Parts: sequence; structure tokens; C-alpha cells
Amino acid sequence: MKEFNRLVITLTLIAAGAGMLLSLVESVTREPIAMQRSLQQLKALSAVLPEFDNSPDTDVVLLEVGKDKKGHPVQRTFFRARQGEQLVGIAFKVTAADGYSGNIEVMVGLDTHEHIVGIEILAHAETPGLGSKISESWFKDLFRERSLDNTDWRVKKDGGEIDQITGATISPRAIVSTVKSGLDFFHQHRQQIVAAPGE
Amino acid sequence: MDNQLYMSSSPHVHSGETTQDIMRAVIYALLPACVLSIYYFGLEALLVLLLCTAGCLTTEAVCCVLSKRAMTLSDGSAAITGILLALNLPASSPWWLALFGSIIAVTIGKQVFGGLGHNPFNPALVARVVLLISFPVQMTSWTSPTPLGHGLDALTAATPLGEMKTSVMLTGQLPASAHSGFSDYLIGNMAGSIGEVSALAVLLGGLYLLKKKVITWEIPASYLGSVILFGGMFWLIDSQRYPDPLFHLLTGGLLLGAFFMATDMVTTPITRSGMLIFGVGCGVITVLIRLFGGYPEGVSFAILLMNGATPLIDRYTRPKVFGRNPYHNINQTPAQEN
Amino acid sequence: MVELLLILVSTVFVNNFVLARFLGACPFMGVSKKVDTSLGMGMAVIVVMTIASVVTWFFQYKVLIPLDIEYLQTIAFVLIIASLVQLVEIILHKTSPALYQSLGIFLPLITTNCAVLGVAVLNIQKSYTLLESLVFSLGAGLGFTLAMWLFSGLRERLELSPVPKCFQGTAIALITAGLLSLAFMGFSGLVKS
Amino acid sequence: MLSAVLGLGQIGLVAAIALGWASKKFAVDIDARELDINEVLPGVNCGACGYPGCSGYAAAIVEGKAAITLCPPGGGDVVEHIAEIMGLDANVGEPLLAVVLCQGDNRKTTKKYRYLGLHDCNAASKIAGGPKDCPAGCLGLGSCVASCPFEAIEMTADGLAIINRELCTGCGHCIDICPRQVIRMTPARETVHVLCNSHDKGGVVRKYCETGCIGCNICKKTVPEAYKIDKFLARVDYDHAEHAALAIEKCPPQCIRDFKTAYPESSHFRPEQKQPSATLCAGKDLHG
Amino acid sequence: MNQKTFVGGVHPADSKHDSDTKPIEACPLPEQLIIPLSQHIGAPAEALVKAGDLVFKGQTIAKASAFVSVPIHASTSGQVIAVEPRLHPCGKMLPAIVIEADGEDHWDPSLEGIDPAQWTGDELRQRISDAGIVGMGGATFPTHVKLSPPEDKLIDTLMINGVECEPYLTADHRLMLEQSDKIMDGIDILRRVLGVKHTIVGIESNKPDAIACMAKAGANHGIQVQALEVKYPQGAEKQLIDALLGREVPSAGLPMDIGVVVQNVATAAAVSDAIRLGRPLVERVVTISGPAVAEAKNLRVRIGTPLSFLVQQCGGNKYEVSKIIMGGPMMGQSQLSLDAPAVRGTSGLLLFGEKDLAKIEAGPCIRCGRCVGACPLHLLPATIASYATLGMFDEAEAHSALDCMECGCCTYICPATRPLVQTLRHAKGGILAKRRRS
Amino acid sequence: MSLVEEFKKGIWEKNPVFKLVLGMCPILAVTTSAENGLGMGLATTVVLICSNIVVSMMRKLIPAGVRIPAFIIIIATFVTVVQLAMEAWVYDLYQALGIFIPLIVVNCLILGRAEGFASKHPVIDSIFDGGGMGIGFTLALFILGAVRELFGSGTILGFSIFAADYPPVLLMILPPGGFIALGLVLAALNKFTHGKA
Ligand SMILES: Cc1cc2nc3c(=O)[nH]c(=O)nc-3n(C[C@H](O)[C@H](O)[C@H](O)COP(=O)(O)O)c2cc1C
Ligand SMILES: Cc1cc2nc3c(=O)[nH]c(=O)nc-3n(C[C@H](O)[C@H](O)[C@H](O)COP(=O)(O)O)c2cc1C
Ligand SMILES: Cc1cc2nc3c(=O)[nH]c(=O)nc-3n(C[C@H](O)[C@H](O)[C@H](O)COP(=O)(O)O)c2cc1C
Ligand SMILES: Cc1cc2nc3c(=O)[nH]c(=O)nc-3n(C[C@H](O)[C@H](O)[C@H](O)CO)c2cc1C
Ligand code: SF4
Ligand code: SF4
Ligand code: SF4
Ligand code: SF4
Ligand code: FES
Repeated sequence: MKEFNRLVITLTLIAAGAGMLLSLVESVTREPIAMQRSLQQLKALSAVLPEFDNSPDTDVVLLEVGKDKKGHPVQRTFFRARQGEQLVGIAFKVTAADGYSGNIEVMVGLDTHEHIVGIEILAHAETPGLGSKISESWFKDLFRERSLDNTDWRVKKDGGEIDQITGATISPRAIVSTVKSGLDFFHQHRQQIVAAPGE
Repeated sequence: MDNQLYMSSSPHVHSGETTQDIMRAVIYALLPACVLSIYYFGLEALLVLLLCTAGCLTTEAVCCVLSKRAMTLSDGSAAITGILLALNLPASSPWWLALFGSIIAVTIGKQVFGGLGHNPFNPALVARVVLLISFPVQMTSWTSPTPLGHGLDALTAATPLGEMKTSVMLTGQLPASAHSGFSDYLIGNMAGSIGEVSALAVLLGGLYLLKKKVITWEIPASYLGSVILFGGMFWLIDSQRYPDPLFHLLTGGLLLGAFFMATDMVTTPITRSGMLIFGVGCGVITVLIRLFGGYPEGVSFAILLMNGATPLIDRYTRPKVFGRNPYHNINQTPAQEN
Repeated sequence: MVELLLILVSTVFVNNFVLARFLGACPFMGVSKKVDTSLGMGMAVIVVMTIASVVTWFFQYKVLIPLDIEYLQTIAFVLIIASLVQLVEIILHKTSPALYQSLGIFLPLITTNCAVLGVAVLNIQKSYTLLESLVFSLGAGLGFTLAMWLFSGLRERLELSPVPKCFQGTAIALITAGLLSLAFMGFSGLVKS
Repeated sequence: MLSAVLGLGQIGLVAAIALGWASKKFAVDIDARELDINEVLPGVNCGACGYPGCSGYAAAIVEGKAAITLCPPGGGDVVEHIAEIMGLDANVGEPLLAVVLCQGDNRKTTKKYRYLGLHDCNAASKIAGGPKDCPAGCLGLGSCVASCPFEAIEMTADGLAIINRELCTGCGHCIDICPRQVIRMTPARETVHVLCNSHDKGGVVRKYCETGCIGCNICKKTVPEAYKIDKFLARVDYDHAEHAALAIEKCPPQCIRDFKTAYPESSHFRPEQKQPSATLCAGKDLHG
Repeated sequence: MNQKTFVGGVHPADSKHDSDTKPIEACPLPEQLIIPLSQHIGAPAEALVKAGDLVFKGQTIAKASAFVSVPIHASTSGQVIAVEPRLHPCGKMLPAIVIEADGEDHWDPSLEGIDPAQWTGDELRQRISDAGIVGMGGATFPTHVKLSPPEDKLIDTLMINGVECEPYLTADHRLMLEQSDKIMDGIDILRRVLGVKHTIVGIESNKPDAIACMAKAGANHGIQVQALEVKYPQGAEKQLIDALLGREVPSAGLPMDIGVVVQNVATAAAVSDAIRLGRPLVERVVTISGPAVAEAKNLRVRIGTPLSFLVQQCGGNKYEVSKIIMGGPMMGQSQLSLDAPAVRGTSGLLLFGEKDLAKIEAGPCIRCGRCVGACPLHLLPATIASYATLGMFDEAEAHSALDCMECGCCTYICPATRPLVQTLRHAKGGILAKRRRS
Repeated sequence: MSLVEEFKKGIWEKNPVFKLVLGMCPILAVTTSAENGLGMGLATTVVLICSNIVVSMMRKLIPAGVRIPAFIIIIATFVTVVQLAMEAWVYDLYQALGIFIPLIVVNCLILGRAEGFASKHPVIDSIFDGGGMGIGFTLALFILGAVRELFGSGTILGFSIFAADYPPVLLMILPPGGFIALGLVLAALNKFTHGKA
């Protein structure tokens, strides 16, 4: 029985000790980790937005864009970038469901004239070497300055203005159509988004 | 003085058919497809064929020297690997693609396992898939055939399967070409790899092999049969979305695979029932990948996957040894008096 | 229902645990020399994975999150799994020697196996429901077993091959596994992510 | 902080109690000595001990079924270690090495027929006793080479097996495999051997082998205590072999050799291919 | 005519045309006969004579030493000049009785025939045993043993093997053409001994003349003759039974386990001679053929005649001989020299020159499965062989290596020319050695 | 054995990757680039050294019955420390290595050293053992990562090595490439150490 007690006590003590040590470490790293996480969000945002001095990741508006298969509402987050109090840009995330192999998540950033400042590919599963070229900067740069008015939102192969990727038209096509529908949605709800109070 | 008589263990006669003969027959059987491909794709195809064959032979020779084994070029298997690899590449393949593929086929695909007879996976297909995955751009830029003497420039075009995949993905519907064009597919007037274009030429070679008894009917029959059945099942369900069995048969190198690559005896089961299982497995996987997978073309993967299952298939399909069938003797009928 | 099926297909074929995700590679290389052993190992992994993912799922959502100590996930999970496996082993050894011979001897190997802990962690990362977790872990175990089974067949064949000296042993086994993984690439895209 | 300490401490507690309880309740004995012995054994699983692999041998030792000196590859060290573990006195046997008692390679001997078939001494010896005229000499097809777990045997280019004395551990596998029983275990310290295995009369031996022992007795006359002649074949008496080397020069067919002076054939080793060799097919006319 | 057969097997070119039209000729008497004491499966016989003894033709010169053993008789009259080891067809020096012929060829006067109808089965069996009758189909198994099934084995069918599926050999073929009545008489005797009525004679359909002849002879004995597909090894008893009756002899079992006894046609003829004429087994028909022989012949040969003498009778060899085979090319043994004698199991003697031999380096197995398809026992020769070459005898045994009957189909068909049969034999040796050790 | 030898054996003679083939998952999974390999290797080394120290210190205190769970807790603690630290200060690497950081816990190498070495040897020896093994592991991961990155992306540590038109062999950075590259590296090492074909 003595042996048994020793077993139990040591293990409990070691575990408790580990818990103590870890909670200490965690308290040290809590701040930096939180910062890193928001930085990550911000990094994508600053790549697609004009210069700002607020934190767009907290200055957000949520709008319902539709329903999913099960009928649950799907919400889209709009990030608002400001210089001083002045709104300088809006960013939002769209998802292209018709990529070559699964969803492609794209962050789109607009200036106040609804011209694209930049896009960023957040996640995709396209074929390496083919579809994966969508995350190369030359491709993303194709979207700069484009707006609903100044562009025929189709890839060149389909008669539009945006270059496709050789041998992989599907992925660009998916992105182009998604970005366009994102722009459309924004255009229709612009007032609502701009005017909504910050959170 | 040494006695000059030979002694050996029985039997003292041999059928006369050797590995070399078998391999030679396969090369003959591939000739129609090669010739036709040169007709359709011109010097480009010839170049790829030469590069791959020379590449495989050279690599094999180098491996033999490095591993200090007897030279094995004359058995002809490396040449087949080369030709089949070439037939699986686009005519527009750059020279380095063909050479790199040949090296992969013979080294990783074959020699690291100990050479002829020991590789578990089909060397030509290993190389093809490695190339497809590594260089998708080069491996998916197909040109449509420009028969010799027509003086046209080769145009890039999608393969029928690629076209189908794109169309289904975009519209949920088959492209128009999937409902017609069979005569083109039959004679090879479609974009694709060098060897898959003409169903007829491949079929001719396959029948020759069957006739010469180099290959047996089990694998081609069960492979093609299961593609027809399984593919046909989907077609019956929704003929707007899924192509008909004939389309399956004539496109995407299915015939080339069924007659020449799924029959490579080294990498396929040794028993008859094993071969049937192998063929059915290939057929089902091919259809699944074609209709639902990321790659438009399923033959290579299907054969490779079943290659991987071959040792298990062999293990579980061991024929019943004569005299070990417990039920057999029960059926014994008493002899008739006469 | 369809969702669950897709998770299953995806974990068994498309994102096979060993061949595409590299989880559980040590036992995959280590206990795959014979078909029978590999099957035994596979079964043991399926059982342990399923139990482990259920238990850790509850622990995550009923203990770690409510207490706000999610950062203890790794240590808690590994401790739970290790104790659980050892418990099962001890009990099996005594109560069912036959089962122990076929499954139990693999249990110590499983304690330190990425696949089991990996499944538990991924369940949480992917925010699966309990049912989904269950299916996911089952798929992972099945995928692991499938890969191992095929691989052991191939290795038994390799035994008989005159592999060049410098490739003998682990090197050729790895290359074979690579080619198997290459073949499994054919399933990619079968289930859209 | 508190929740962390408590949370983890709790798991530790539960785990410890459960495990402690279970290991008591379901205890199964494994002898620790078995594990220890397994550690000291070489782990080559050669089977020389007669048990299925090293762990099988370890179990047998612990059960008292096996002597502790049965592992030739392990040598003295291992015996001592096992003795320590088992609490026994180590009594290390004299180390042995295998020697091929034959020098009659393809150049020095004649053939009774041309053999075609499986490259294997046992298979060849089933065909009219083997292709060599000598009924006892090395057949040169290398069955022993394949059987040696330590790669200690090589074939010369002229078809004679030679054992590398550095690598041989004395495990005895080759002895069992050789159909000619031409490999013998000899004390490792002795390097002088009569390299012939034929008991045929001198005149007969001369007909088929340049270097076979002819039973002429000269060695025995030179160093009487070191040699025994048995049915026309001289053998070194390893118990009194100190001066055996003195007879080397005297032997007319030169079949006594000292392994300390380099063995001439071992210099041109050539890696042998492990592929069955040619098979013979009568009747090309049978094609068709 | 419907042709029955079994699953598996191969089709070697039969090469029988050189000799199948040659009537059986009596081989002249050589000066010396070398009669080995071991000419059958089972214990060797024990010599009853010594150097200097005079013997009659047909006199018992060695007695059976066990139940599975048979006596041996002088095959001519003359003087015993030695009882010593001589070259045996198996390539080893084994004890043999050497007789110098006196040229008279006197039969032992005490030998006399009987009418089987007057005698019981047991008595007939004893006579068969005393006459030294062994299976002439190649295995030389003592016939009286086969005719003594244990009480619990009911025999319902006697099968007569006239298949002769080995290439080149035509001895049985000629025998069926020339002595069908004697064979039928032998069959009747065998039936009487075994107490069975149902009898089938199996003959390959490449011998239509023999089928016709035997069918005619059999008609008044109520004996059925069945044509069989031309395929090697149609004559192997398990395959023959499978083809004719659809019964499988169990692995490691005997035909009598399924109620059948199989005898070769020549055995039947020898039985008739032994009973009707009282003559023991002192001669047999041997086909001498092969591309290197001057003239192929079927000879009636005294047991013990040196092979070189047989070759002389056929006009010698056309060109230099590089390989000598006793028996057929599929299962026969290669010979060390022509000094060995013809023995009871010698069904053929084949001579080949260097140019008739295709020497092909064995390559790696390409897993073509041809051997699997050819194996009449449905084994996996390629797999067993690869285990055997690596010394993995347990695995070989698990793949039923011991069932192999060494028919040679697998080696014959293997495109990689691998020595499969020899490897399988090696495996069997290894398995048995391992069993003996434990 | 001297401390230096203790250290050196892990780097070559008993290299955990090339010789012992332990900890395969991270070896295969994270070596798509030299940098990832290096990062993973270093993270593992830290855990290895720390846990070796603690296990060695406590080796007399821990009863045999709960040896394994106790070691696991110790290792897991350090893994969590490393995990938290990486997330806080090298976030990109943390993202790239993903699930394989928590999985360091079950790396057979670490438990193996704790069981096989630290629990039987004094602290200083254990530090050198852990250090040697860790460096050996890191080195192997780095080599493999470099090879895969070189052929699969044409770069090493992000620097282009080949001419601009070098077509990267994507296979090398995909799962099959992991197995194949390690197999080839092992074969090459065999070749050079034994010089046998
Ligand atoms: C293995 C493979 C992977 C592919 N991956 C992609 C991809 O990720 N994205 C894409 O747009 N197209 C991809 N494709 C190409 C499509 O099948 C289709 O042919 C192409 O998108 C059509 O583009 P094109 O009109 O430029 O030929 C892939 C094709 C293959 C064979
Ligand atoms: C060891 C052994 C024992 C046999 N015992 C009997 C037996 O008791 N009764 C019998 O009818 N045949 C017996 N046979 C004969 C076989 O049935 C068979 O006829 C003989 O082996 C020749 O057949 P084969 O030429 O097909 O090999 C025996 C054979 C052997 C080798
Ligand atoms: C492969 C093989 C082929 C055989 N071919 C023949 C044959 O063609 N004719 C024959 O009479 N016996 C043949 N035998 C022998 C028979 O199996 C069997 O032993 C014989 O018919 C029994 O009759 P016996 O004892 O009178 O010889 C063959 C045996 C084997 C194993
Ligand atoms: C009927 C047949 C089909 C073959 N198919 C292929 C093939 O698809 N790919 C290949 O590399 N070699 C093929 N070979 C050649 C050879 O068998 C192959 O290279 C072996 O896998 C090498 O060990 C084939 C040979 C034959 C006889
Ligand atoms: S020593 Fe014996 S086994 Fe070795 S090669 Fe000579 S005869 Fe063969
Ligand atoms: S097999 Fe023979 S040569 Fe090899 S180690 Fe054993 S005793 Fe020595
Ligand atoms: S020799 Fe043996 S393995 Fe070969 S075919 Fe005949 S029975 Fe089958
Ligand atoms: S016939 Fe020869 S090559 Fe074909 S499977 Fe059999 S052993 Fe292999
Ligand atoms: S590192 Fe060993 S199983 Fe993953």
C-alpha cells in the first residue's frame, strides 16, 4: 500500500508541478500570442487596404450574405480602414467554392471609389504548380485598380480582361467571379456598411 | 581430363519461349501506335519516343554497371518502359522532361528494387505520375494532332477527358464533344498523349498480344468490362453529367493501359483470379477518379494503386492445391459398371 | 450523413493519415514487415484511436474550455491517451491472453504514436462534433490500417528481391512507401476540401 | 493558475490510481533477467543457439532450459554478462573457427561432367554426386556463402570457398549446409591445416587433383605428434600442433597451409552473383 | 470422340515420329549384363549369388528384402562374374550382379505358366511378387504392393495408363499396337486380383491407331478405352484419375484412397507373362531416340544391357553426343556415361548433341504466371522457388512445396528459364531436413 | 565514455534519423524546406535537452510503476513551453510546423532517450546525450529539408540556387517526395559509409 501511495503521490505532484510551470509560462506568453494573432489578421488587411491608422480588425460590420445548405445564415465581415476618422478603405473576405480542388478564400480590399487596392489569397488547395499560381504576386496584382465599372469581369479566355494562368483557367475563373460578386454585394450594401456604427 | 557431357536436373526440354521473345512481341505490338503517333504528331513525337527509349536504355546500362550486375539491356524490358513512357507523354514534351522521366522510370521505378522482375510498381507509370505531379504545366499542355503533310501548326487543346472535367465543373454538364466525336477518337483525331490518341492502333497491338498468348484475357477483359459496367451505371443515372461507356473506353489512354500497362506481369497478380480482381479494381478506380477525382485521367493512378495491392491479391488468391479440396471427393459418383 | 461519409472517404483515401499527412510513420515503418502483424497493429490502432478521440473530445469541451486552460491541451491529451492505453494493455494482458497476443503487444507502441495524438488534436482543430470526431478517427484508423496492410504486402515481396546493397533495409522501404503515397495522390480531389 | 494546477494534478491523480490499481490487480510476471539477457545478446537472430532468435534464447536461459554458452557470435563477453545476470560462473569454451579443408579449385581438379542448373552445391550434389571427380572436395557453387550470417565466406574466381578468419564467428551454419562436409570447426588459435578432404588412395587422388593429399605419410614422419593419417588422408592433430608448420615445405602436393602466411587465392576475390546460373534445354527442335 | 483432360499442363512437341512407326525389335544379347540390386522404389534386393555361380535366364538372383521390395532375376543364362558396385543410372556406384552371357539364353526350366482362372487372387498376387513385377510407367513401384490395398480401402476402378505423354517415347504405343491381347489378358488378371470389374484404359488422342487397336481388343473383355487430350502430364496418375473420373487424389494420399488403382500397359503385359508363361520380369521395351541417334528404334531389351550396346544396335550416334537422358526429356535423368545398364524403369534412351541444346542463362522471374497456369497441382512454383532460393523453407512448406511431383511443366514453360523443378526439389529437401532435425 | 563522445555519437554513429530511424513523422512532414527542418530540429533539441535534464534529476524519485506517465508529463510540459514560446515569438514558423509541434511529445526519440539514457545517467551526461542527439536530429532534418527544397523549389533557405528557368520538381515537396527523398538520402549515406554497391 505504501508503494501504491508513493506512485499516486509522485505522479500527482509531477502533474501539478507541470501545471504550475505551464500556467506561469502561459501568463508570460499570453500577451505576445494575442498580438501575433491579430497581427496576422492585420497583415492580410494591410496588404489589401490603403494606409490606415486604426485597427480595421476590430472596426468591423457583419452582414448576412445568404444562407448555407442547412439554412443557417452566412455572415460576411467587412473591415473598415480609417485615417484619423476618415474612412479610407473596406476589406472583406469572399470564398470561391468552385476552385479546382475546393474552396479558395480571398481577402479583397477596396478604396472609397470601390476600386480594388489589392487581393490576398488566404487559403486554397489548388494543384501545386498549376492552380497554386494564384497566390503569386503577379496574379494578385492583376486585380489592382479594377472596379465594377472599368473592367469586364471575365478571364481573357472567356472574352474578359483578366489574364488566366496557362494550363489552369479554372482557378482564376473562380476567383474572378467570386471577387466580382463580392464587389456587387458591397456596391448594393455600401451605405449600410459605411454607416454602421463601429463595435 | 574433364568429361564433356552435360548433366542437369529434369526437365531437359524447354518451350523455347524466353523473356526476350515476350518483350520483343510487346515491342512489335506497340509499333502501330508508335507509327500512328508519328503520323499525327510528327517529328515531335518521334523525338520523344527516341529520347525516352534511349534514356531508359542508357539508365539501365548505367545501373547495371554501378551495381556490378550482368548487362540486362538485351532482355528488352527497358526498351518497353521507354516506349510506353513516351506514349504516355504529350507530344510537346520538352527534351528534359522525357529524359528525366526515363531516369525516374528505370531508377526509382525499377532498379532500386533489384531490376527486372522485382519492381512492385509499373516503372513507366511511376515516371509518368512523377512527371504529372512535378511538372503539371508541361504535362497538361496537349496539342491536337496535325497529321503529317497538312502543314498546320500544332494547336494546344484539351483532351476529351480534360474538356469533360472542365465542363462538368463549370456547368455541371458534359461538353458537346462527349456526345459525338467517337469516330475521331477511334482513329486518333483528338488531343492527348502520344500513344493514347488512336484507339484502333492500340487495340490492334493488344489483340496481337492476346493472339500470341503474351498476355492473357483476364486483365484487359475485367478492366474494360468493369469500366463499361461501372461507368455505364453512372451514365444511366445521369447521362447529362456522366459520359457514356464508349466515351470512357476510347479516351484517356484506357485501352493503352488495359492492354499494355495493366498487363505488365511483373507488377500484376500471378494467379488467374488475382488478375480478375486486379482488373476490376483498376476499372472501378479509373471511373471514380475520372468522374469525381482531381485528376481528369485515372488510368495511371488506378494501375499504380492496384500494383500496390498486388502482393496482397496474390496472397489471398492462392489457388487451391490439387487434392486439398475437402469438398471435391464428396461429389464422387460411384463408378458405372459396364 | 453525406458529410460523415465524405469525412470517412477523405481520411481513408484522400488525406490518408500515413501516406499524405505523415502521422504514425514510425509504426508504419516499424511493424509492417509481415502482413499478419500489420493487420494486428492496424486493428489496435483503430480501437485506440476511436476510444482516445472520444475521451479527449469530452475532456476538451467539458474541462479545458470551461476552465479556460486550453493551452494544457497537449499535455492533457497525451497523458490521458498514455494512461488509457496502458490501462487497456494491463487489463488485456491478464484477462484475455489471446487478444493480447494479437493486439495487446502493439499497445505500448501506440502510446508514442503521432497518429493517435494527432487524431485527438485534429478533431479539436477542425471543430468536429462528437459524431464527426468519431467518424474522423475511425477513418484515420482505417486509412492507417489500409496503408499498413498494402505496405506490408509490398515489403514481404521486397524480402525476396535482390535490392542493391545500399538500398537494403529502410531505404528501399521508404522508397516503396513513397511510391505507394504517389499512387494515393490519385485520390486527391476526390473529396473537395 | 489554480485551475491549471488542479486540472493537471487531477489527471495525474486519476491516472496514477487507475494504473497502480490495474497493475496490481492484473499483474503478469515477466522475469527482468530475460530482458537483461536480451540486452546483452548480439541481436543478430542467427539461430546458432538453436532457439528462434535472441529473445527466444534469452527466455530459454531464464527458464533454465539452455546453457549460457550457446551463442557463438556473442563470444566470451556475452557469456560473462549472462553469467553475471544469472549469477553463474562463466566457463567460456575454446573459440572455434570454420576452415574449408580443400584447395581443389576449378584449375586444380577435374570434372566428371559439365553441370548446368541451380547455382547451389546441394542441388548439384544430387546429380551423380556433384560435377567434381573428387568425391569430397568443395563444389564451388557457394551454398555456404549464402548461409553465413556474417558474410565471412567468399568464393574465389576459380570456384573455391574461402573463409575470412576475421569475420567468422564460429557459428557453424556453413558446416550444416555443405553437402561435402568439407568445412570443419577448428580451434581459432591453430592456423596450420591440411587442406584436403578426400580419403581416396593417392593414385586416385592424383588423377583428379593436383593438390590433394596422397597419404604419403611425409608430414607425419616430419612432425609425428602433429599429424594423424586416416585412410589415406592426413589431418592435423590440433591438440599437439605447435610444430605442425614444419611439415608445410615437405608435403609433395602442397596441401598443408598456414593461414598466417597469406592465402594466395584470397587476393583475387570476385563478388559472386547470387543468381541461379544457366539451365540446360535439350531440344531446340522442340520449339513449336 | 470426347477428349477428357485435367487443368494445367503443357504441350511439348511430341517428337515421336522417329520411332512410333518402328515395330518392337528384340535387342541382341550383349556379352555382359550388369544387373543392379536397386531397380525399384523400396528396399534394394539381397543378392543370392556370388561370383562364379552359373545362372539360368529367369532364375532369382536376388531376393526381396522387405514387403516393399521385389526379387531380381537373371536376364540371360551365364556365369556371375562379380557382385560389386557398378555405375547405376542414378550416377552413383551401387551394388550390381554382373553376368557373363553364355549365349544360350536358357530359361530356368522350373518356370511354368498357369491358368489364372484356377487360382485365387492372393496366390496370383504372390506370383506377381515373385516375378519381380514393378510399375513400368516410370516409378517402378512394386506392383504387388499396389495390389494389396488395406481392408478399409474399397477399390472400385482399375485404371490402365496407356498415355505415354513424354515426348520421344513410343514404347507403350508400340506395345499397345502389337500386344493388345496380352495387355488385355494382364488387365483381366489384375482385375481378378483386385476384385474389381470397372476398368478404364486411358490413351492420348495422338495415338488413334493404339486407341482403335485397344478398343477392339477390349471389346470382348468389357473394357472401356477413353481418348484423352494430348497434354503433358496426362499420364501422371493423379491427373489421369482426375481426367477420367473427376476424382482428386488427396494431397499426400494415394489413388486407393479414392478407390482407384492405376497400372501402366506394360505392367499389365508383364503380369500376363508372369502368370501365363511363368516368366519373371527380365526384359522391357525401350525407345532409343533423340536427334543424335543414327536410327531411332523400339527395342525389347534385357535388364542389365549396357546403354552403349543399345546405341550400337541403333547404328551408333550421328554426331558427338553431349547429353544422354534415360527416360523421357521431361522427367528422365541425365546420364554420366553410356556404361550404365538399362534397368526396369528404363523406358527410353535419348541422345542429344551440342547443337540440339539451347543453353540459356536463367534470368529473373518476370512473374508471368505461366508456371502457375501450367502446374497440374495448382501450386505457385515461382513463389515457392523464390522462398527456397533464400532458404525460407517454412514459407515454402506453407505454399505446399511438398506436394510437387516434379513433373517439370513449370521449368519447361518458364520464359526466364529458371530451374524451378530443381529449386523445388531443393525446397523439399530443405523442408524434410528441417523436419528431421526437430 | 567521455562527454565529448557522448555528444558525438548522436551526431553520426547513432544518428536518430539515419541510423535509428526514430521520429519519422516530423522528419517526413516538415522537411519541405531547410528552414522548417531547422526550426523543427531546434525545437526538438530544446525539448530533448530539457527533458533529459529533468528526467535525470528525478530519476531516483520516480517509482518504476509510473515511470512512463511521469516522463510523458515532463516531456509534454517542455513541449507546451516550446509551443507557447514559438507562437509568441516565431509565429510564422509556428504556423508552418502546425500540428507537428504538439506532436514532439510523442517523438519516439525523446521518450527513448529519457527511458534509455537519462533515467540511468547523471545530469551532465544526459545533457550531452540530449544535445548530441538533438543536433544529430536537427542536422538530419536540415539536410533532408535542404535536399527537398533544392530540388522541389530550386532554393535553399529561400535563396535561389539554380538558373531562373529551372523547373522545380514539385514532387519533392509533396508527401511522396518526403518518403522518396529520405530513402535516397539514406541510400547515399549507406553507399558512402560502406562503399558497397
Ligand atoms: C493534375 C491536374 C491538376 C490541375 N490543377 C488545376 C488547378 O489547380 N487549377 C486549374 O485552374 N486548373 C487545373 N488543372 C487544369 C484543368 O483540368 C483544366 O484543364 C484547365 O483549368 C483548363 O485551363 P486551360 O483552358 O487554360 O487549358 C489541372 C489539370 C491537371 C491534369
Ligand atoms: C512411399 C510409397 C508408398 C506407396 N504405397 C502404396 C500402397 O500402399 N498401395 C498402392 O496401391 N500404391 C502405393 N504407392 C504407389 C503409388 O500409388 C504410385 O503408383 C507410385 O508411387 C507410382 O506413381 P507415379 O509414377 O505417379 O509417381 C506407394 C508409393 C510410394 C512412393
Ligand atoms: C509427371 C508424370 C508423368 C507420367 N506419365 C506417365 C505416362 O505417360 N505413362 C505411364 O504409364 N505412366 C506415367 N506416369 C506414372 C504414373 O503416374 C503411374 O505411376 C503409373 O501409371 C502407374 O502404373 P505402374 O505402377 O504400372 O507403372 C507419370 C508420372 C508422372 C509423375
Ligand atoms: C505485356 C507486358 C507489358 C508491359 N508493360 C509495361 C509497362 O506498362 N511499363 C513498363 O515500364 N514496362 C512494361 N513492360 C516491361 C517490363 O515487364 C517492365 O519494365 C518490368 O516492370 C520491369 O521489371 C511490359 C512487359 C510486358 C511483357
Ligand atoms: S564449401 Fe561446401 S557449401 Fe561451400 S562452396 Fe564448397 S561445397 Fe559448396
Ligand atoms: S557460417 Fe561458417 S564461416 Fe560463417 S560465421 Fe558461421 S562458422 Fe564462420
Ligand atoms: S514440377 Fe512441381 S511445381 Fe512444377 S509444375 Fe510440376 S508439380 Fe507443379
Ligand atoms: S514461369 Fe518463370 S518467369 Fe513466369 S512466373 Fe513462373 S518462374 Fe516466373
Ligand atoms: S514520429 Fe514516431 S509515429 Fe510519428
